[in-house]
Amino acid sequence: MLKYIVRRLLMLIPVLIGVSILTFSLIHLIPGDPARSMLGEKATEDQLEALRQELGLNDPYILQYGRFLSDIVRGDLGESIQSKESIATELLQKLPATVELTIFAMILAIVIGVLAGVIAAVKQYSWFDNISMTGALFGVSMPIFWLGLMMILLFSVTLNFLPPSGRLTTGMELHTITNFYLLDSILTWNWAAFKDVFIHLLMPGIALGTIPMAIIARMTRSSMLEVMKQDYIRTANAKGLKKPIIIFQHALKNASLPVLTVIGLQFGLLLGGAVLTETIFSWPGIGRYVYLAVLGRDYPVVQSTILIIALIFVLVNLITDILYKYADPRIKYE
Amino acid sequence: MSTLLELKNIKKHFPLKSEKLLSREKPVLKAVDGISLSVKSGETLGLVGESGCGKSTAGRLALRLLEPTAGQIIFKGEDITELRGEKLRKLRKDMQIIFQDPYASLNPRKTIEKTITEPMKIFGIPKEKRKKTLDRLLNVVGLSSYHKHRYPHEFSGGQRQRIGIARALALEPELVICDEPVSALDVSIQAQVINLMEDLQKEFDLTYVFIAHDLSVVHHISDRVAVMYLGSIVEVGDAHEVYQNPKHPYTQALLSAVPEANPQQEKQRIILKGDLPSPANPPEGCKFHTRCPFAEEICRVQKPALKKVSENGQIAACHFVKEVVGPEATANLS
Amino acid sequence: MESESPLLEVKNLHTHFFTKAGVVKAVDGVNFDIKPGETLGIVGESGSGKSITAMSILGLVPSPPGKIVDGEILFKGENLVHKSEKQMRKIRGKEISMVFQDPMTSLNPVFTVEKQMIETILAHESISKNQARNRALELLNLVGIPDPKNRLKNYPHEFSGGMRQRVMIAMALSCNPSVLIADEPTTALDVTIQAQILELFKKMQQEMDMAVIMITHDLGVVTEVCDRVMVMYAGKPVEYTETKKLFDHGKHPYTLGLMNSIPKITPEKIKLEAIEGFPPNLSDLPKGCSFAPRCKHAMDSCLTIDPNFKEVEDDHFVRCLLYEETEKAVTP
Amino acid sequence: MQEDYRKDVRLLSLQPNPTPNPNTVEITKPIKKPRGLWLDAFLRIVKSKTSLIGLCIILILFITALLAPFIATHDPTTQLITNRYQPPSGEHLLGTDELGRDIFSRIVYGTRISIQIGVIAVGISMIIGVTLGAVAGYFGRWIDQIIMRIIDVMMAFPSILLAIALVAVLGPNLRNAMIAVGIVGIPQFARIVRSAVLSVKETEFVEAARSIGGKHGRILMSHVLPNSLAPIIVQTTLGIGTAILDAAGLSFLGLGAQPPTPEWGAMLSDGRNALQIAPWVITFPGLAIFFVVLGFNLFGDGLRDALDPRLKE
Amino acid sequence: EDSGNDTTDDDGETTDSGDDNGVEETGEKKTLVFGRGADSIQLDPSKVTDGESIYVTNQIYDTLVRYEEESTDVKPALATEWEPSDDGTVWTFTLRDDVKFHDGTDFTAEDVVFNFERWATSAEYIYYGYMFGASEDDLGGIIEKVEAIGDYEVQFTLSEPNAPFLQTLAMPPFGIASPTAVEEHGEDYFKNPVGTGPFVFEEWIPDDTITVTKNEDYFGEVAKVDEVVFRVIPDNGARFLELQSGTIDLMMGLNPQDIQIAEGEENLQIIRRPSMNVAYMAFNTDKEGPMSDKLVRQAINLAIDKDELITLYEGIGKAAKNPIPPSLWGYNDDVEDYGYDVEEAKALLAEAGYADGFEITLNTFSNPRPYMPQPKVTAQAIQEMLKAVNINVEIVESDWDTHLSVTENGEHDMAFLGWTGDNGDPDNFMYVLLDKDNAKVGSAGNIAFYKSDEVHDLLKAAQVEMDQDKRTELYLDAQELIHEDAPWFPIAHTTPPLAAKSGVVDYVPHPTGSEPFNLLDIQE
Ligand SMILES: Nc1ncnc2c1ncn2[C@@H]1O[C@H](COP(=O)(O)OP(=O)(O)OP(=O)(O)O)[C@@H](O)[C@H]1O
Ligand SMILES: Nc1ncnc2c1ncn2[C@@H]1O[C@H](COP(=O)(O)OP(=O)(O)OP(=O)(O)O)[C@@H](O)[C@H]1O
Ligand SMILES: [Mg+2]
Ligand SMILES: [Mg+2]
Repeated sequence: MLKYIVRRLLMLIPVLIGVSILTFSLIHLIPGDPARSMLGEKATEDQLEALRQELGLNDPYILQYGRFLSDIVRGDLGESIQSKESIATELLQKLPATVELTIFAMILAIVIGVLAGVIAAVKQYSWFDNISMTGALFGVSMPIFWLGLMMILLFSVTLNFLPPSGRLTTGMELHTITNFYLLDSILTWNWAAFKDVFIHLLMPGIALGTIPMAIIARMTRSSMLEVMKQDYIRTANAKGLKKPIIIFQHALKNASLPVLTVIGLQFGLLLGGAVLTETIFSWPGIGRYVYLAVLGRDYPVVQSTILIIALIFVLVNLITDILYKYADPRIKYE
Repeated sequence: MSTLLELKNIKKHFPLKSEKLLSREKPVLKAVDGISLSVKSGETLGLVGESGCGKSTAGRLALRLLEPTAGQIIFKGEDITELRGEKLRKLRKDMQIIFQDPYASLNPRKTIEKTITEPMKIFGIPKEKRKKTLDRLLNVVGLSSYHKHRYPHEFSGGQRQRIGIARALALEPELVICDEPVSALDVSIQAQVINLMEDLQKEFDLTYVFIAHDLSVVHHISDRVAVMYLGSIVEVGDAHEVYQNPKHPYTQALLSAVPEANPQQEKQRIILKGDLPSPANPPEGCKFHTRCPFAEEICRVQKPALKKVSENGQIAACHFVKEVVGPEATANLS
Repeated sequence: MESESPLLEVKNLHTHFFTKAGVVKAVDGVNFDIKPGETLGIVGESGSGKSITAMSILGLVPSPPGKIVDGEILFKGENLVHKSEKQMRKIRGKEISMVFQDPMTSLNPVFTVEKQMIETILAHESISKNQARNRALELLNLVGIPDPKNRLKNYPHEFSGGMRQRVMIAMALSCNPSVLIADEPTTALDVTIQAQILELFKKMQQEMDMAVIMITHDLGVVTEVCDRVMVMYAGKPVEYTETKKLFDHGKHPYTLGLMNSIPKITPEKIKLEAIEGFPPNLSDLPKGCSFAPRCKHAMDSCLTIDPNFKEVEDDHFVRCLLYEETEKAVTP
Repeated sequence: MQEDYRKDVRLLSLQPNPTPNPNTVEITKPIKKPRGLWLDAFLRIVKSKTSLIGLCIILILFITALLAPFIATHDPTTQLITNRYQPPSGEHLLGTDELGRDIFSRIVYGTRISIQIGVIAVGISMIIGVTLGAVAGYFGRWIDQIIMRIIDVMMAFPSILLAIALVAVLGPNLRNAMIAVGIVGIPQFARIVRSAVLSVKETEFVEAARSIGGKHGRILMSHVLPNSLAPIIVQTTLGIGTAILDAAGLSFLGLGAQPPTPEWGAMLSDGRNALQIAPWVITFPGLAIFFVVLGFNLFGDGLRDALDPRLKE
Repeated sequence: EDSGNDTTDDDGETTDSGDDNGVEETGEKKTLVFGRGADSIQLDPSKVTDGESIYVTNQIYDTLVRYEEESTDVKPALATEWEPSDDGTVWTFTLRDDVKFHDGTDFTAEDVVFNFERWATSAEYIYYGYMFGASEDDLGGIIEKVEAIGDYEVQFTLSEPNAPFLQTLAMPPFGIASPTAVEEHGEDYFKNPVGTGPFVFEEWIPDDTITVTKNEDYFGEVAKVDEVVFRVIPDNGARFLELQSGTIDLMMGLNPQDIQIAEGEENLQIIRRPSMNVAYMAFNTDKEGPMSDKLVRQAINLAIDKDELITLYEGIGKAAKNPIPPSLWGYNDDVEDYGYDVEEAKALLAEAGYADGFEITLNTFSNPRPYMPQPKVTAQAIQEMLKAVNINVEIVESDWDTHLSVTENGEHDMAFLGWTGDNGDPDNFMYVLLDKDNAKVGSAGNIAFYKSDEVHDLLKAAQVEMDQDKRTELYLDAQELIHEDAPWFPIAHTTPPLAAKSGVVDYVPHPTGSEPFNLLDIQE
């Protein structure tokens, strides 16, 4: 098992190198100048040149890339051109915001999605099946940025009972430890903040969770249907086991295998793909951070952050695979 | 009778996924582990053995559909082991294969006509001739020519098997490898196909290598029989002789295990203990020793060679069978 | 033995599938009974309704589309057809248990053998987990699995096909059922392993006074283990008698055709006599006798009259016009 | 003993039926008319209510695009600044936008853009993805390794950021947004096709094709790919929906269609400022996106079922 | 206290966390939450140019002189008096002697020297270089030396007279930092700012909030609120929603569409910042083709209905005819705008040989700027209007950085851009935006690449002239010439709106874009 993990980790290296090359080439191909971007329209050519020199932007690309790579290898994510802040520090702030939102969204998606999928499969062709699967189709067809706006329109503008943006009401005292606000509020036993954070998570969480929820529900249903046809379910029935045991133990455990993969994939996708949601709900997360960095030609930020996102993505998938192993004893990892 | 096909000490080792991180020694699955066989023009050679013992692999090797790991294949006196590209394709004209699964062996997206005429098209036979041959083939395998525009899914298993046979015969091959052509069929249909194949053999002067695990079918159709166990041949000989007077303990056990549809006949059964060992990790010495009721120390350490065990050229590989020295001693081995 | 009343009695069973393509008459008038300690073989081609007959007994016919439309299944005098799902669950695995064809897929791959065996026992008997485990151990021993203590902890994929089938059998036996239905238990296995399993069946039968229904398409298997045989064709029984009688004096043309089409290991080679044509489509059966279109002896009346299942000799039932005196008189 | 029952047979065969050529097999029940596989699938789709709805939405989309000038009540780009932010009314069915343009007419013309996006973007993903996937799956070994590592890299790169970066590189306009969305969709296709090819490659009919001397190209094109078509078609249909969504997302960020193109995502983005005073400006384009994507999803879903080989009798 | 908030929150706090971290006390505390669109980049004002950074540093730092509350006239701040030499090259400032930095150290003349010398060491100090003409070889620019001639007296020696010098010193970038803190924090000084201003830096959570608290010892007017929180809410609409729901008190960057809503709501008010900016569409006069033809440029000026265009500003913009805003001295009100005359425009085009019109691109940017709240919409309106004279406009919208780089490199035909004045001097508009010195491809402020020698001479003369009346004359003339050559289509001068709760009083926004918050107050 350990060997398997080590081997998989080694296999990540070429992928991450590929990602870094792709990022590096793309960001350098984008027209625009980080120096200008940082100094603004008022800087003189001399100042720009000096800054470019200082940032090493005039060096050959190979050299710049090599420098980036060697820094990364040494664990140095670099410094933002724009803010001069160490990227690692900034990520410690923003990553938790995105991860918290993603986890929240995924929990919503998994709980509702799996439950709906199982019930729909067990009661195939029932009204619940029809409604939930139609709902799931609606979910995957929904432009989430639009859904977000509509929710804001309804819940914030019209009804005024959910905050339209941010993670926490200004003025709400919260001592941050991990920057996962929900966790922090629990750790500091701050119930008011917990409630506030939770309320702030609701709308973006739903917006972000809609698509995975729909996908998980559909996947669970079809996987359950498939499994329910299997011989071993027939065996379980022939043994006279009770129905809930058959459904929630025998069937669901097998059916969860493909769902698990989907969950892993979606989780990874959400982490890097929350740009739109974060934009609409003014969520100070990593998606928006890179997006702004792309617009601001903040090369180091884009390079390092995308690499980190990619790393998380592949790690999440690795973890999914390992979980798979626990769920499915047939798969052997040597 | 001249020798049409000869396999000399042929081996096929499939690589397995490496267990160790960086080990030199790649684990392999020894599907076929050094078999030698000769097939004479016009005869039917039966190849029997338990599931996974390497029958199909041997058949595919003979056709060069798989690359042998070691050994030599001689067809019509020519060494075809190293043939490649165009030459190999030319060879296909003379040797064909019929598959076990009548469902998987026909392209579901092609009409019967296309499936049967494809080989002729590949070998540049003019359209007119193709048409004529098609009609004739359909007739001999017992299908009507109005069937030709239909798709495989419109046929039953037995009919599909006939289509597969027609395709194999389209190029008028000399050798046909039949890989369990009747195993998937119901008994009543099985007889139809066996009869058809016997008729065709006469009509087209075919040589068959008939692979099956059903001993009675093999007995029925074969002139000679070869018995395989775990990638090796344990006994070869005239069909009657082998069935009447099996020399190798495995052949004996195999024959005794066949439940016969005849309540009168009380048989002395040899029940083998245990299961077929894995070809990835075959036993040392005689591969059969783990299940052999007569195994002794020598069987565990020394691999028995095939030797002539009767006057009529029956050969077997067992330490405890007496060798008969005669004029034909090496005829089947060389 | 003769006087014993039947343990399980199937009367005029009709199980149909209501599909979009039409009604599939998978089981269409099956009659048989079985006494304790007796082994009944059911043989027939693929799709002739053998499995559905078994599933009907256990109330496991997938519904919809399947439905038992007529007939009775009397088990110890009670009609199972009218039992509720809940009541049936008490019977399944406890009174009547089943072994399926494919040992590779019939065990749940994600649970250990231990869990699967124990849960069966616990589902029907109120004993402790430990007792259940001990019972499981005993059973594995009984079916001849070496080192059962350690094997209990294994997952199904760590067993070979033959071993899995043994586990399946052990599981089926775990509550001492009075009827064991084995649906082609050896079809997926190699001959040498099949021999082992058949041996095991014989042993079980001797040790437990259990009625066994052995479904197979291999007449050889029937010969080995069955006391009585029912031959099915297109959802209907065509012949039903003692095994020995069937082999000695088979009567139905289909039975005979079946016997003739199997190659025998005999010194002289006899050309096989194949039954021409193909089994009919169950949702669109031909009029008259279902076998008539393939029958060498079919008469004109066969194409219009569906024969009855009649006892033509003592304890020998056949469904064929050739044996119906009245019909013979009608046909010129 | 065997002799015995054979005797029986002879006895019975006193009155044999005249059988025609014993070798000729008739199909027991003649099939009404030999239907092609595709016709079969089509009939199945039409039978399913949901996929029929999907098909209808798609048809409506195409008809609207085709007849846009006749359906639209106004010119989609004509402005009347003094008439901006008019709520829906008889004159302007869905109201007017920030420049006083008729939203209904813009949505109607927007169908053309959506079709363009769907077809071109998915075309790009499909052609490249199918080629990569098929080559990787069929030839295997190092070719597979290389292609799949590239695909891995693309997968690991957060897709929306990849699209954003690509548009930033190429310059923000509709064409480039379509290219970016197309490129982002490649891995999906490649993986689906690869796994389909891998399983088809192992089938006996492919082996049969090899055994009759078929060349790689021929086997790939006439045996392997046609049998991997079902997932490709399904992915294409579903992909169109996704592509429309993705492109709308890019336009929403200002990286897609350029004004005054009536692209729905761009309309949404432009209408955002008026969320409070004129909610209809964002409501309707959003609904339009939603319905069209829903249409493709419904249809794709139906296709998936219809083309599922396991469902075939 | 800020009551009237979300009531549920208040309940929650009082019941659940009454005992810890003193919510009751914060209830007493007056906090102003200021909503804005982006975070500050650095809190060292000398290194940044973005308004978001300046907004905060303006609270923390003081400059030698400050602008008057509503104009760019200067008043004493850290310096109480100043005296230029007759030739305008030597300036002597007398400093306050009662000022302490937030870190407790005393403020002296040496500290001023320290700051100026620091700024003259590197090109990073953007505004310094830009305002004082630093170059790569001479980082000091026109400031030759800065000396402390007493504990509280400092003297500047310039290499040439500089008319706007004093006004320039009032710019927030020249806030005086504590040398002790600068040395202590080194690289990290930008996140640990220490000045003398009315507020003390407290905390910075990137992309979220920056908190500053009242400086009780401020030498000027001590702040009325205890604390100001600058909160980032990127989306304009969302920010306004937050204001509506009461979680912020004051915001900038309002969607024009939301103005009427705010005006309709009782507890909200709109506050307009006096205008000191210009939005324009520049014609790339350098490019071959129609744009190089004056007649075409004039025709375009005639073909656009500016009044209608201005309605898109939803009441926050006034039509522009000159490069400088009317609030600035030197504004030439005698220039008569081209007016809207399609026929005349067509005639001019015909004269120029473009009777059949032509195709052209218009580069614009995606994010709203203070001088142009709806660039995309404005572009579309112009596109539609120019259709009438057969000019087919293709709009190219890019993000801000790309837009800057495209326009600097002269890749555009026509492009939107704008300018916000830094120091209230016309030079800061005219020279930067329209002098041929600044028409260098690659770093152009003059993106029309307008190269008029006459204008150049006038602007250069105005730079070294110290007499404001004479300078006014020069600028008036230059505006005439520019109007005639029409390198731009001037669009608007805006009064960027802010929205606040009605309780926010005495808030006077400054034309330069930021102001200290020590005067404003929150009432119930
Ligand atoms: N392509 C392959 N890669 C790896 N292993 C293979 C491959 N093909 C066959 N094997 C293995 O080689 C062994 C022999 O397989 P083969 O198919 O020749 O057996 P067989 O005798 O034909 O069995 P069956 O009766 O089940 O068809 C098996 O253990 C099988 O798993
Ligand atoms: N769910 C179902 N829907 C429709 N028809 C069905 C269904 N299940 C079974 N059938 C049909 O019922 C008939 C009898 O099936 P059954 O499984 O009993 O055959 P069998 O005799 O066991 O065959 P085999 O030897 O292949 O196992 C078949 O023709 C089959 O097509
Ligand atoms: Mg095989
Ligand atoms: Mg069955």
